[in-house]
Amino acid sequence: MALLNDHLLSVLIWFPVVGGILVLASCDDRRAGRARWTAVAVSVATFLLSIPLWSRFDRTSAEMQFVERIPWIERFQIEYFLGVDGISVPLVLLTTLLTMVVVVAGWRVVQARVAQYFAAFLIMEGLMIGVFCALDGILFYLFWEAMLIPMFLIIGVWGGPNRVYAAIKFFLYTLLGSLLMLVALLYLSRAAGGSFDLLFFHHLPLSAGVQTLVFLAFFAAFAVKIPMVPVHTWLPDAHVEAPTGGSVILAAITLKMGAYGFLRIAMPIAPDAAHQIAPIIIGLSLLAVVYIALVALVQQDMKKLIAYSSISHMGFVTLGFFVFETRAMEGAIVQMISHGFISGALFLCVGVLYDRLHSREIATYGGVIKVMPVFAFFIVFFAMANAGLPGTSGFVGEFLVILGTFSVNGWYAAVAALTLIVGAAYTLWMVKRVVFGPIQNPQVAEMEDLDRREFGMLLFVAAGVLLIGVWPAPLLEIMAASVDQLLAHVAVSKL
Amino acid sequence: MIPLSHYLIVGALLFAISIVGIFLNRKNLVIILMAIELLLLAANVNFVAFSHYLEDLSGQVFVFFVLTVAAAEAAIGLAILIVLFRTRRSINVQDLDRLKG
Amino acid sequence: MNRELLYLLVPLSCLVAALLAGFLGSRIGRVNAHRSAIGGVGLAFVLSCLIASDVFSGNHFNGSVYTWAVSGGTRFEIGFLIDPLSAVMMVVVTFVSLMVHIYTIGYMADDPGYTRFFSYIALFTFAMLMLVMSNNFLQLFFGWEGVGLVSYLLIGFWNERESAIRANLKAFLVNRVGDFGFILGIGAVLALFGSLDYQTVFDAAPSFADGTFTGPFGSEWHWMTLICLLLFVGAMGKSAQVPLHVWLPDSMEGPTPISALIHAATMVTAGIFLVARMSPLFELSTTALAVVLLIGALTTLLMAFVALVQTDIKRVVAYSTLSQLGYMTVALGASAYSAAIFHLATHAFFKALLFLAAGSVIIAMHHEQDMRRMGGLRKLMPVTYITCVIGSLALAGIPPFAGFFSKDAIIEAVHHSSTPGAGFAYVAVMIGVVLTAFYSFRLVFMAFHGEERMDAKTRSHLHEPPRVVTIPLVALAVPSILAGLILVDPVMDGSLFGNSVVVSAGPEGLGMTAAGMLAHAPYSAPFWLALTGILLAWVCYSWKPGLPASAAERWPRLYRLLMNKYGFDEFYHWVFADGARGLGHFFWEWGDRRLIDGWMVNGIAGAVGRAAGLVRRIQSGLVYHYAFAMIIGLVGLMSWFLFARGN
Amino acid sequence: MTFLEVVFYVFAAVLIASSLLVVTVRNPVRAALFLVLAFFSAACLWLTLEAEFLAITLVLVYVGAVMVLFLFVIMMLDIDIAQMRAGFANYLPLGSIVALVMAGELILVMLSGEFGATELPRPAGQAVGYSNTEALGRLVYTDYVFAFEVAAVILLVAIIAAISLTLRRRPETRYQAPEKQVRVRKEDRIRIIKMPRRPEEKS
Repeated sequence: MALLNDHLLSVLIWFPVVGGILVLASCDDRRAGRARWTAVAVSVATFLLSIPLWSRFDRTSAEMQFVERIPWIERFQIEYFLGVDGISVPLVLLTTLLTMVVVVAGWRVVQARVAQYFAAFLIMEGLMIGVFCALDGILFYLFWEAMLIPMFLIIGVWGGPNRVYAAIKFFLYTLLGSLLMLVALLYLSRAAGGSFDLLFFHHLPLSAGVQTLVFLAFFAAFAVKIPMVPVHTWLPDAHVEAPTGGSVILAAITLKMGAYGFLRIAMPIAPDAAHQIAPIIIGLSLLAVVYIALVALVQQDMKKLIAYSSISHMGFVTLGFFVFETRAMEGAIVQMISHGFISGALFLCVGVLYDRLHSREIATYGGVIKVMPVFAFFIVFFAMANAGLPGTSGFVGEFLVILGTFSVNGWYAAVAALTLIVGAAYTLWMVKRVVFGPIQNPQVAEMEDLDRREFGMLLFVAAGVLLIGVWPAPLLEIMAASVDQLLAHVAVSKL
Repeated sequence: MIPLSHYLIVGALLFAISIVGIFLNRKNLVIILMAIELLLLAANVNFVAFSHYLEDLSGQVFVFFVLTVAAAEAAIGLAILIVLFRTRRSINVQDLDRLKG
Repeated sequence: MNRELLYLLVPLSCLVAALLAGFLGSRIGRVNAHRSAIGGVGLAFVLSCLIASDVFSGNHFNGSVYTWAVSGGTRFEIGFLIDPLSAVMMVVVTFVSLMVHIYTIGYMADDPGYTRFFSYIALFTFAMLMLVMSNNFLQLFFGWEGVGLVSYLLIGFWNERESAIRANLKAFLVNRVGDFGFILGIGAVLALFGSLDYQTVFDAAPSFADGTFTGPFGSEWHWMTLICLLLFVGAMGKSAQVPLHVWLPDSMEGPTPISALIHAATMVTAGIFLVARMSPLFELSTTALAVVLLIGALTTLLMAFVALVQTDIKRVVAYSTLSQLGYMTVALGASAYSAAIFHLATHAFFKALLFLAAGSVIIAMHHEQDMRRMGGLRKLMPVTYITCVIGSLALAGIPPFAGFFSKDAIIEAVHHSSTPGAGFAYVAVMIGVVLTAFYSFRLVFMAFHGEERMDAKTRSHLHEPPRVVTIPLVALAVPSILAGLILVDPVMDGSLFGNSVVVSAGPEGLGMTAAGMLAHAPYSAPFWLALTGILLAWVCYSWKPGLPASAAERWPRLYRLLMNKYGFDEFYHWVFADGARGLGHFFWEWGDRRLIDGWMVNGIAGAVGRAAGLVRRIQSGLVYHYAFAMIIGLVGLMSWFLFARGN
Repeated sequence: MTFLEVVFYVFAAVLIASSLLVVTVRNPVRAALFLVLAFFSAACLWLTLEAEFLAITLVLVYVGAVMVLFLFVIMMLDIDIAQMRAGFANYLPLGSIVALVMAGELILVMLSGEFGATELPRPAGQAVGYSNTEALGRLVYTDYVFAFEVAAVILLVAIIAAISLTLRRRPETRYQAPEKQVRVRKEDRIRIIKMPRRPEEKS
C-alpha cells in the first residue's frame, strides 16, 4: 500500500505499460481470448487505481499533488518528476476510462494480431498518463514522442486500405511540431542553468523576443496535435484509416495532449507572448469553428465528418484558453473532457455500423432506426450531445466558453456561437441520412441491433455524457483552484 | 648524392599514376586491383626512403606489414573477383551498382 | 407537504413517466405505457392547479434546487421561480398536455411507435415545465433546448417519410438560429450583470438602463437594447416570427397531437413567455420594444394572408397559429405583457382544440388532409363539428368566446400604445381580425358544409372517432368558451400577474372589465370586422363556391406569391442550405484538399522528393564513383592545405 | 655521377615507365607482366636504400606469388578485352588532370626544401658485418611482436577467406560426408521385420 500511497502516478503510468508488455509476451493469436481478458483486467485495474486520484485530490490547493521526484540522468539534471493538479486529474481519469471502453470495443472486431493490438493500447494508455503527469521537460517530451509509436502502429497495422499514407502523415506532421518543442525545451534548460523542471521554467524570466520564439516553438507542437487550422489535415486521414479503437483514443485523448500542453507549458512559460499571439490563436480557433464546420457539412464519410467536427470542437478549446477568462478556460477544459466522451462515442457508433456493413459512407446507410432502434437511440443521443444540447456534456463546455468569451469580446462570442447552427447542421444532417428515412440498401435491412457488449460500452459513455451535462459541478470544482492560479500566473508579465 | 626528395618524387609519381589507373580502368576490376598494388608500392617506396635517411628501421618494419596486408588484400580481392565473375559473368565495375547482394 | 418538493414533483413526475414509457415501453406494454404517461402528466396537472391556487393566494417562491456549476465566481443554479406567470403557464401546459395525452390513445391507436410517442410527449411536458418554472437563464435555456429536441423528435416521428425528417431538421436548425441569438443574449446578460439569476438581473437592470457601448461603425448602443434584441432573436426562433417562421408550417409533418400540443399551444409560445418574463429588461429599451412590435405586426399580417390560400387542413391551422403568435408579439411590443400571456392561454385552449378537431377529421378521413376532398362532415361528425365551430368562433374573436377578450385586450393595448410603430401595428391587427375570421370559417365551411367531395370508400367509413378523441375536444371546448370570461378581469386590473411582469408606463390596466367589454362590443370595430370576415367566408365557400377560384385567376401573381409563402423557403434553401453546402465544398476542395493538403503538405513532401531525386543521381550506386569523389576530395583538401591554409 | 646515381635514375625511369604501362595497356596479361617489372625495379631501388631484406621479399612474395596469382586469375577468367577497353578515353582527361594536380602538389612539397640533400644528408653506409635482415628481425620479434602476430592472423584469415569465398559446391559432384559415416547407427541401415511363421512350413 505504501507503493500506492507514495507512487500512485508511477503505478498509473507503468502498470498498464507492464501489463501491455505482458499481454504481448504471453499471448499470441492462438490464445486471443487470453489476450483479451488480460487486457480488460489490466485496463479495469488501471481505472480502479486512478480513482484515488479523484477522491484523494485536495481541491482547495492549486499545488502539484501526488508528487514524485527523483534524479534520473543527473549529468543533464533530468529528473523523474511527476505530479498532477486540477487540470491533469480529469484528463488522467478520462484516459483510464476510455481505455477500458476501447479495449472492449476491439473485443471481437480485431481478429489478427490480437495480443499486439491490445498491448499497443495498454502501453499507449500508460504513456498518455505519463504526458499528463510529467513535470520534467525531457520526461514530458519522452512520453509525448513515445506515444506516437503505438498510435503509428495501430493506424499502420490495423488500419484501412490507405493506412500507410495516413500513418506516415500523422507521424511526420506531429514529429515536425514536436522537434521544435524539443529545441525550445533545450533552450529553456540552458536559460535555467541546466534544469528541465517545468515548474521552474514557469518562473523563469524571459525577454519578449525569446518568449515569442519559445512560444511559437511550443505552438508548433501543440497546434499540430490539437489540431488547429491550418495544420489539421492529418486528422481526418488518420481517423478514416484508423481502426475504431484508434479513432476513439486519437480523438478522445491524443488531441487533448496538445491543449494540455498549452496550459502546462506554453502559456505559463511565455505569458507575454501568449497574450501577444492570442489574437492570432483566437482567429484560428474561430476559423476552425466556422470553416471546419462548413467543411464537415459536405463530408460523405462518417468518420471524416466526425473528425472535422472534432477539429471544430477543439477550436472552442483553444478559444477558451486564449481569451484568458476563468469561465472560458474552465469551459474549455470541460469541453476537452466532454469532447473525449462524445467524439469517442460517435466513433464507436460508426464502428458499430462499420462492423456490420464495412462501409463508412453515409450514402450506404439510411433507415437504420428500423432495424437498430437501440443503436439509433444512442447515435441520436450522441449527435445531440455533439450539437451541444443542454443536459449533455457537450453543452457545458460550449456554454461556458461562449459566456466567458462574451465578457471579453462580443464578436468572438458571436462567431463562436455560430457553431450552434452549423454544428447542429452537420451532425443532424448526418443522422438524418444515416438513421432516418426509408431503407434504401437491402443490406441495411439485415443488420442486427447492438449486442450486449456494444450496448454496455455505449451505455457507459452515455452515462458519462449525461452525468457531466446534468451536474458538471464536481468537474469544475476540481479544476477551479488550478485554473485560477494559472490565470493569475499568466496575468503577471515576465518582462 | 641522391637527395631524399628524389625518392619521394618517384613515390609521388607512382602514386599519381596509380590514381590515373583507377580512373581509366573503371571497367576492369583486375587492373584496378593492380593499380592498388602500385599505390601501396608508392607508399612503401616512401617508407623505405625515410627509413634509410632517418636511420630508423621502424619504417622498414612498416613496409613489412604493408606487404603482408597487401598480399592478403590481393588474395581476398581476387577471390571476390572470381565469385563475382561466377555470378555475373563479368568483372565490369559499372555493373556493380546494386549495393546489395 | 414541503412546498419545494411539491414543485420538484411537477416536472419530475413527467420525466419519470417519459423514462418509464420510453425505456420500458416494450416490457410493460402499450396500455401500461400510456397509463404511466397519463398518470405522470395528470399528477403534474393536479399539482399545478394546487400550486396555482397557492400562488394566487400570495405564496411566491424563488429558490434553487442544486448548484449546477460554479465557475469564475458565477454560480449556475438549477432552481424554480413560482409566481403567477409561471403558475398560469404550468396550468396551461399541463392541462393541454393531459388532453393531448388522452387524445393520443385514440389517434395513435394503430401506430407501431405508440409507447415511444407517449414517452416523447411526457418528456416534452417535462422540458416545457422546466422552461416555465425556471428562475434563471441557464435552466431556461435547458428547457428551451429540451422542447426543441422533443419537437425535433416528434416532427420526425414518422421517420420513414422523407418530408418528415426534412421538416424536423429544418425546424431544429431554424430554432438553432434563434438560439444563436439567445445564447449570445445570455452571454450579454452574464457579462453585464455577472449573474444569470432572474431576480438578481431584474433588480440590477434599472441601474444599467443607460449603460452603453460602442457598436460597429462607431455607433452607440444601449446594453439593454442589445440584450433584449438578442433574447428576442431566440424568441423569434421558437415562436416562429417572421423571418424565422419557416419551420412551423413544415412541422405539420408530425402527428396531429403534436401539432396541437407543441406547435400550437405550448412550445411555440415559449418565446412569448420569454419576453413576458424578461419584461423588466424590455421595458428599459424602447428600441427593442419597437422591433418586437414590428416583427409581431409583420407576422400577423403576412401569415394571415398565406392562411387564406392553404388547402391542407392542418396547414391552415398552422398559419393561423403563426398569425396569432404575431398578435401576442404585437402585444409584447406594446408592453401589454399580461394581454399577451392572456392571449397565449386562451389561444392554447382554442388552438389545441382546433388542431385536435382537425386531427379528428383526419382520422375519420383516413389521413386525408386536403380540404378540397372534404365537405359536408357536419352531419357525420357532430361533436367534432360543434367543437370546431366553438374553436373557430374563439379564434375569430366573437364574444363571449375566449378569443374575443384576449384579442380585444391586445387591440386596445396597441391602440393606446406609445411604442414607435404602434400605428402600423394597429392597422395590421385590424386587418388581421378580418383575415382571421375569414380563414377560420373558410376551414369550417370547406370541411363541414357544402357537398361531400370525398370518394365513396372513405365516405362509407366516415364516423365520429371514439371517446378518447372526443372527450379532449369537449374538455378543451369548455375553456375556449369560458377562459376569457373568467380571466379577463384579473388580467385587466393587473391582479393576476402582479409583480411577475413589469410595465413602466403604458396601457396596462386599461380598466376594462368583462361586462364592459361585452357591452362595448357591438360598438367596436373589431367585432364588426370579425363578422365581416365570417360573412365573406360564407359567401366565398358556401354561397358562391366559384368565387375564390375566379379571384385566383384574376390576380394570379398575388395568388402565386401567397402559394409560395412569399418565397421564404426557396430563398432560405438557396442561400443557407445550398450556400453553406457550396461554401463547404469550396473550402474542402480548395482549402483543405488543394491548398493545405495538396500544396502545403503533399507539396512539401513532393518538393523534398524531387530534391532528393536530383541528389539521388549522384548516388549512382557505383562504388568507383564514390571512390572518385573521395580522390577528388582528397586532392581538393590537399590543395586547400597547400595554398589556402598556407597563406 | 656515381654508379649509385646511375642505378637510381635508370631503375626509377623503368619503374615509372612500367607502372604507366600497367595502367594503360589493353591486355591484362601484359599489365600483370609490366607490374612484375615495376615491382622488380622498385626492389632494385630499395637496394640502393640498403633495404636488402625487403627488396628480396618484394621480389619473392610479389613477383613470385602475388603476380602469379594475378596471372592465374586473368587467364582463368574469360574476359572480353575489347569490351573492357570501351570508354577508356572518357575518363582520361579528368583522370590525368587529377593525377597531374596531385603529382604536382606532391612534388611541390618534396622540393620545398625540407627533404633536400642539405637538410637530410644521406647517412654513411653500414659496416661490412651489418645484416639488414638480422636488424629487422630483432625489431620485429621484440618491439613489434604483437603487430607481427596480428599480421600473421590477418594472413591466416585471408587464406581462409579466399578459400571459402571461392569454394563452390557443385551439386553434381559426389563426395563423402565422413561425419555422417561415423555417426551412422545400426537402425539407419538395417530394418528388422517380424514375419509370421508360415503355417505350411510347420506342417
